[in-house]
Parts: sequence; structure tokens; C-alpha cells
Amino acid sequence: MVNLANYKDFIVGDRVIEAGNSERFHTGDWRGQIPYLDKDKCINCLSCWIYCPDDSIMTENGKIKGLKMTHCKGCGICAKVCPKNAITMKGE
Amino acid sequence: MKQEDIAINGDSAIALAWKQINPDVVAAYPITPQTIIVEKYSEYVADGHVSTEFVCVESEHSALTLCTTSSSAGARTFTATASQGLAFMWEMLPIAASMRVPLVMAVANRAVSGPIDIHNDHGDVMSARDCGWISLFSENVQEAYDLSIMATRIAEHHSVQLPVLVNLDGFILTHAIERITPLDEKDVRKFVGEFKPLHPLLDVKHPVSHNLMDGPMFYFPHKYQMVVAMHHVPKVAQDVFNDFEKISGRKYKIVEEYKCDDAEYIAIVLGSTFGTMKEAVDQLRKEGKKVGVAMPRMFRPWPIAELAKLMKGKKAVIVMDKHLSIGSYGPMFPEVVAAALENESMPKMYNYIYGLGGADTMVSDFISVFRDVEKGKAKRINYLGVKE
Amino acid sequence: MTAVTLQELNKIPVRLASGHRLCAGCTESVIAKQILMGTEKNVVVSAATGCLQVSTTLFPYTSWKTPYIHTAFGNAAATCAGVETAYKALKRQGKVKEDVKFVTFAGDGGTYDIGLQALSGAAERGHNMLYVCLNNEAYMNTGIQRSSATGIGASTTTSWAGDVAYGKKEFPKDMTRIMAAHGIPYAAQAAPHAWKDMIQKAQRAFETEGPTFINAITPCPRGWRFATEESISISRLAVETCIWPLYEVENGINYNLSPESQRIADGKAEKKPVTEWINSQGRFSHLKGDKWKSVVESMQAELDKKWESLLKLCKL
Amino acid sequence: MVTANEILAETAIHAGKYVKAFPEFGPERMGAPIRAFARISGNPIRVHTQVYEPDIVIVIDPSLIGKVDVGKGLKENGTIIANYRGSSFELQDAIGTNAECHAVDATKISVEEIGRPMVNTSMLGALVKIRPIIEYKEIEDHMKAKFEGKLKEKVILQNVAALKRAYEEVK
Repeated sequence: MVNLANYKDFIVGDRVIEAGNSERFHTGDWRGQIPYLDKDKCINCLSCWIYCPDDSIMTENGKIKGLKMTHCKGCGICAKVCPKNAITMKGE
Repeated sequence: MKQEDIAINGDSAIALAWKQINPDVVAAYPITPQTIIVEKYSEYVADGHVSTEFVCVESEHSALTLCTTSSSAGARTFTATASQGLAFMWEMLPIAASMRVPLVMAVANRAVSGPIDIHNDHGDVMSARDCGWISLFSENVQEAYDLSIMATRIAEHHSVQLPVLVNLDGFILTHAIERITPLDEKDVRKFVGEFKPLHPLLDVKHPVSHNLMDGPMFYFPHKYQMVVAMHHVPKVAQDVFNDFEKISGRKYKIVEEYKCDDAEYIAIVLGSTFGTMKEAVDQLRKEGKKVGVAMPRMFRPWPIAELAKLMKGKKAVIVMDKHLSIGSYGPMFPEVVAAALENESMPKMYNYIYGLGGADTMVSDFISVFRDVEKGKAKRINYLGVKE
Repeated sequence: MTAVTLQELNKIPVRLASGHRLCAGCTESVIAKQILMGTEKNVVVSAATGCLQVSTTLFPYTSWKTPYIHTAFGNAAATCAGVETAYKALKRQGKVKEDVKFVTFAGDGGTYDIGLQALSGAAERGHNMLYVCLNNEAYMNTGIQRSSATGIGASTTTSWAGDVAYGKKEFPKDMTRIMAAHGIPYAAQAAPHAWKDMIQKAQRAFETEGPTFINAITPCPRGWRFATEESISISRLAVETCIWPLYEVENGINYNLSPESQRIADGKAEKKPVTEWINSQGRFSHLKGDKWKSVVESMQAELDKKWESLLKLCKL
Repeated sequence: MVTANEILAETAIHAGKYVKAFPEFGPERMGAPIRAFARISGNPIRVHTQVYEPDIVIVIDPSLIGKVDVGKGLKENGTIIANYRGSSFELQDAIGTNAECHAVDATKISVEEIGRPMVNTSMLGALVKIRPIIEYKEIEDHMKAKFEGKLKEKVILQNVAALKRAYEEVK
């Protein structure tokens, strides 16, 4: 027998009231390659941040803090748009 | 406060009920024979009698979409349609229900194309029967008015939260002037009360996502959640009917009966036919025939227990369907038969298809139905008025 | 309009959370985030059925940190319009206190094709909402079937390139100009590589009363067949080849080129040939040889004609 | 005609009667021949079908006489009231019926009183004279009340005059 969810666990209708809870769903394991950041080369231009489709560039006070691997799908956009080649993609 | 009786047609009576409720949003697209509802409501808007946001959309699909999301957003919302309009809305019908929006839609029942025919039958609403909407039927203009007010309370009840269809027969009621006793506007407002939506979209401090995508693990439980809500309807509806009786003096029941108690032969009908059938029953009773007629107030949820009780010990049950599932029975017939399974013994069951596309069915026709059944001349499915 | 710098934008909380299931390299989330940076007010997001919708709201997860609603495929504009109508009613009664903006996202299928009627109706009725078309030039959610936004010559799963066919036979509809023709106060074309332009257009749209429309080219690595890291450069190439000029239209009349396209018009930047566009994507690979040379030529001719016509509208 | 039916229904309800009044079901097209039905009773009305055995038939358009069987289904003691220039006997003859017939030249009355051949109000006047299902005074009062503010006072008075003349002149 299939094990379906219990309807009593849902609020009325097909709704979710915990905004942005998909952060708990980690897409990081979809990755084929992984970005590496060379902080020495980084000029904090934030190009990688504005183009990252998965919000995986961590920033603090307008500066790049690091790369968050929980959701990074390894697309490589960050490496491609970096004007200083501070990010490189490598096999995982 | 007692109101003076007025002369009003069915469509205008719906518009009057809406005006008295003064919903936040009405969005609709005109279609015969529903047109008068939107025209009349537009007049109320133009004269400042209501504060409703009234939107004339470009199609029924958008009408129901707009109403669904307006209701989701937290606004009390009404709409109306008929026939092709309901068909065009079809995609949105189950979505509105699964989104659990308590919106109310009047349906001026009309045959579905093709061939195109603007007259009354129940083809439109019956083709929408599986969508998860509560479906109420009215016998006359007074009931169409009353149900429009009560539907709001039923839909919005927190244990229900399902959309409601208020059906009235096209032309036969929509365009007919009858005498009704309207309620005082203050009483109506007090009766329906404030709309208290659950998790409305416009509660921006608590952002909620509405209508997500389900996988197989969640779709079925979400549907079952609706089943449970439907189960609550008969009790909630009867409570609302009882409250309504207190302010109107008019009684409503889940299954309306006429001379069924001692009847051996009963007919089960929907809509205005209930009235015409009462006349047929009275004429046969004068001859000493033990006949009666009943109307389920709602087709969804289907009042199984009440109908089973009604059918107990009857010789025969005649199901009058104003629609035909081509290649099968009328839509109500299998449902009545299934309800009879709740009893230990089954009465004889006959299905009459009648009145399609507005074919007017007279008192004498209904009398002949009872006679044919009594004499054993009826077949399982009979097409009243069609030469076979 | 406030100055747009990445340092400033970085302070705005992102309203689309990670954990969504868009393909690697997909630009839909990039565009959605940029658009939502166009206002710091409350925003209700709605979406047509499509990639963004299925990927961001797979029960029991939602990626939206702001109110979100979806109903069906062909009615994104009506979906948004319903919430906006409810807002008008409830705001007037004081039942909603906050100022709220409305944006809807729909793909080219939900905009150019099945959703056109609802969109046209909503535009004519003047709902106060921004409609964003995520134009990835085909039905990507269902597996790369052609739409009326698909470029001529593209091979899709319902307009295959084969021995006797060069892919989609028709030029795409000009949806931006169709929307502008409604006389709406603001319509624009945008592209995700041009983030500043995109966000400024979103700001402009959110600040404008009435219906506004942004048509965003949305490079799709899977459907267009290019490497995932190329998404942003492909977006740039769309503008450089004038496949996707960046411009805006006020009230259906005043056409203005946006900076990147203006530079091409001014001769300060090169107008790249369509062959560069074709060579960058696998969906056009069959056009590379001599066999369909005439198709490529007609593509270039049509592009040039469209570009000239746009320049005229911009009084250039 | 639909308006006349409305006035009749409204007046009857005002007078405490029950009514079901409706046009022949169908799309509205200006000028096309149509029928309208009214049931009026002291008891609530349950029958929702069209009327097949009328007590009273009112013929508004004289051109239909002789072409359409206007007396079809008429009850044994039924009455036909027609907009007709001739006498009641001539009307009976023209229809080809033995039923009780009453003629009133509503066209002439309305042209003279209202200035246009709008015969609805005249026919109502004739009806309540022949079959006083409601009193003349009630219908006059209701008409005045219904149109007050909607029509010019002059037009209302013209209609009342037509109502009254037909009431007096019907044969």
C-alpha cells in the first residue's frame, strides 16, 4: 500500500503558510561541478551575486562572504560572469 | 422588519440579494439567461447602492479566475453564469474548489451546446457536478433569492470553505416575475455577517502561498480534505436554514418533500419542476392515488441518508432528469439508486429524461409518468416527449 | 527613481528563496529576483502554470517569501487582477492597511498564446499590476514545444528540424508592441544580463498607476541547448544581435531605446550578425551549413526590418 | 408587451394576489412576434410551465388576427380581447371562433392619446374592464407610481389617458 500524507496535517486547501520554506529543500546534490572562490582575486563587484539563480553567493555588508553549497546547482554562471576570474568550476 | 411583497423576476431577485449583502467584489461576463443579474447589479453600482468592486471581464474563464483569486485574497466575491459560460469556466471550477474559496455563483440553468439552445435544462450544472462545488437548487424566485443569501453563510463556514452554485431554471425563473417577500437589508447584512477568510493572501504580514503543485503523495489527501468538508455541509446547511427561518419564517430542508409520507410512488426532481409536480400530485391524489414528490435541496453534497429515509418502503421511485449522460442514464438516476442501497430493500426504480433544451413539460405529462409507472408501462429509461 | 547599484540592492531582502527546482543555469529566478528588487513595498506575486510555478511551489515547499498565488495556465493576468480587485475593495474599507504592489509572471506560452485573451482583457480594464513575461521562446515546462514566441528556424519538439524542415517556420509575434498597442502606460523589453536596466524598468513599472508589461528574454540552457554557464552571455548576445532590442514604450506612443540598444543605434556598439546568435545555440545547429542558407538570410532580413521599424518608432 | 405584462403582474401583487408572469422564452428581437404569459391567483402559484389553456387571450397586434390561431387552447368560458378596429362580432368572425370576443381600437386610442401606436396601456385598460381581476384604480395608481421619475409627467398622463379611454371604449 502506498503511504500517502495525512490530510489532517495540512491547513485548509493547498496552501503553505511558512514563507520561503523551500530553503530546507537542498538542491546542492544536483551539482556536477563545484565553484571555488579565490578571495584574493575577488573585488566584491557582486556580479556573481546578482546573476546567481540559486541565491548561493553569501554576502555581508555588501561584500562576498563565501559560497553556500546547500543549494548551488553548479551551473557555472558565477565563474563565467566574474570579471577577475576569482571563481573557478571544478569537478566535485 | 416585515417587508412588503414585491414583483420580481429570478435574475433580478438574485441581484437584489447580492445588493443587500453588498459583497466586496463581483466579476462576471453576461450570458443569456443570466444577463439580467449582471445588468441589474451594474445598475446598483451605477446608482451607488453598493460599494462593490464590479468588474466586467472579457470571458467567463477570467470571470471565475478573478473571483477565485479575489476570494483567496480575502474579499467576499460573487459571480453568475449559464450554459457555455459555465462550460468555459470548467477549468477553473475544480481549481476554485480545491483552493477552498467560499465564493458564490448563480447559475441560470440552460442547455449546453450543441446544438445551441438558450432554453432551460440542467446540462450545464450537471456537467460540472464533479468539481467540488456545493450545488443548491431553487423551485421558484423566492427560493433563488433566499438561497443566494444562505449560500454565503454555508460557503464561508470554516468547516466547509467550499464554493457554492445557486441554481435557478433559465427563463422559467430567471425571466419570470413572481411574488416574493424580500428581507430587510439590515437583516440580510446581519444574517450573513462579516467574511472571515482563512489565510487570506492580502494578509501581507503573514505571507502565504496559495495553490501549489502537488505530487501523488499530497493530491489525494488534499482531495480527501474536500470530502471531509463536503460531509460537514448537510449539518451546516440545516443550521443555516434554521437560522434563516427565524428571520424569514420560511422553512428549508436538505430534502424537500411533498405528500411523500404515505405515498407508494414518489418522484424525485430538481428545480422549478418541483412546483409543477406538486400540481400533478394533487390532481392524482384527488383520484386516490398515493403519490408524492421530493426535491433534494442540494445535488452536491448528495444527501444520501435523507434520500434513503425518504425511499424506505416505497413501491417505486421515479427519477426525473433534466439532463442526459448520453450513453448512460440521467445524472441523478444512478445517484438515487446508490442512495437506495442504504436500505434493506430496493423500490422499483425508473428514470425519466425530460425537458431537454427547454422542451416544456406540462402537468398532464407528469401525471402520465405516474400512470405509466403504476401500470407497469414504464421502461428503465424513458424519454418523455420523444417519439422512439 | 532611486539610483540602482549592486551595493544598494544587496541590502534588500531577497523575496525568492533558494531551494527552488529550476534547472541549473535557468534565468527565470534571476529575472524574478531582479524584478522584485524594483520595489521595497509589499508585493503579491502570481504566476501562470509553467517552469517558475512548478519549481518554486512544489507542495509542501514554497520559495516565496511574499504572498503568492497560482491558478492555471491561460489566466495569469486574471489571477493577478482578482487579487488586485480584492485589494482595491478591502483597502477602501480599511480592511487592508498596507500599500501593496502586484506582479504576475508567465511564460511565453502563458502570454503570447493561451493567456493572451486574459492579458488583453486585464490591460484594457486597467488593473494596477505589472505583468512580466518570462520569454524563453517555447513551452519549456512540458518539454520544449514551439510557441508563437519561438524564433524562426528553432528546432523544438513540435517543430523539429529534419530532412525537409528547418524547424519553426514562422517569425515570432511581437508581443511587446501588441501590449503597447493597448495604450497601457508602460511596456518594455528587458534582458537579465542588463540587471540595472531590468530593475529600473521594474521600478518604473511598479511606480506607474495602471497595467504595465515587461517582456524579458529568458535564456534556457535546456531548451536552447547551450552550456549552463552561458545563460548571461546568451542574454547579452540577444541584445547585441538585435534579436531582442531593449526599449520601453509609454502610453503606447512614446518609444525609447534603452542604453545598450541605443549604443547600437548610435553606432557606438556593433550590431552583431544573426549567425552569431545561431552559432551559440544547439536549437539552431541545423542552420549552420549551406542547406538552409536562405532561411538564415531571411532571418537577418526580417531582423533588420524590425530593427529599422523600431528605430522609426523611437524617432531615430 | 413585456412591460404591459410587468405592470399587470406588479399591480396584481400589489393587490395581494400571486403572480407568475413571463415572456415566451427566447432571445429578444425588436419587432418579432412574441407571446407573454401571466398566471394570477389568490393562492401561491406552483405551475411553472407556459400557459396552454388560458382564461384570457389578449391580442396586441391586429395583423395576427386571421393568420394565427389566437384562440388555441382557450378554456370553455374563456375570453379574447383584441386590438381590433371593427366590432366584437366582426372580431369573432375574423378569428373564426364562438368564444366571447371583445374589440378595442387600441391603435387609434394610443395614436390619439400618446402620439404613437404604443398599445400596451390601452390593452390593460380593456382587460380590467372585461375581466376585473384587478380594479381599474389600482392599475392606474401603479402605472403612475412605476413611471414616476422615469418618464416625463406628460408621457405618464398620456398613458393614463390611453388606459382610461380603452377601459371606457372596449366593446
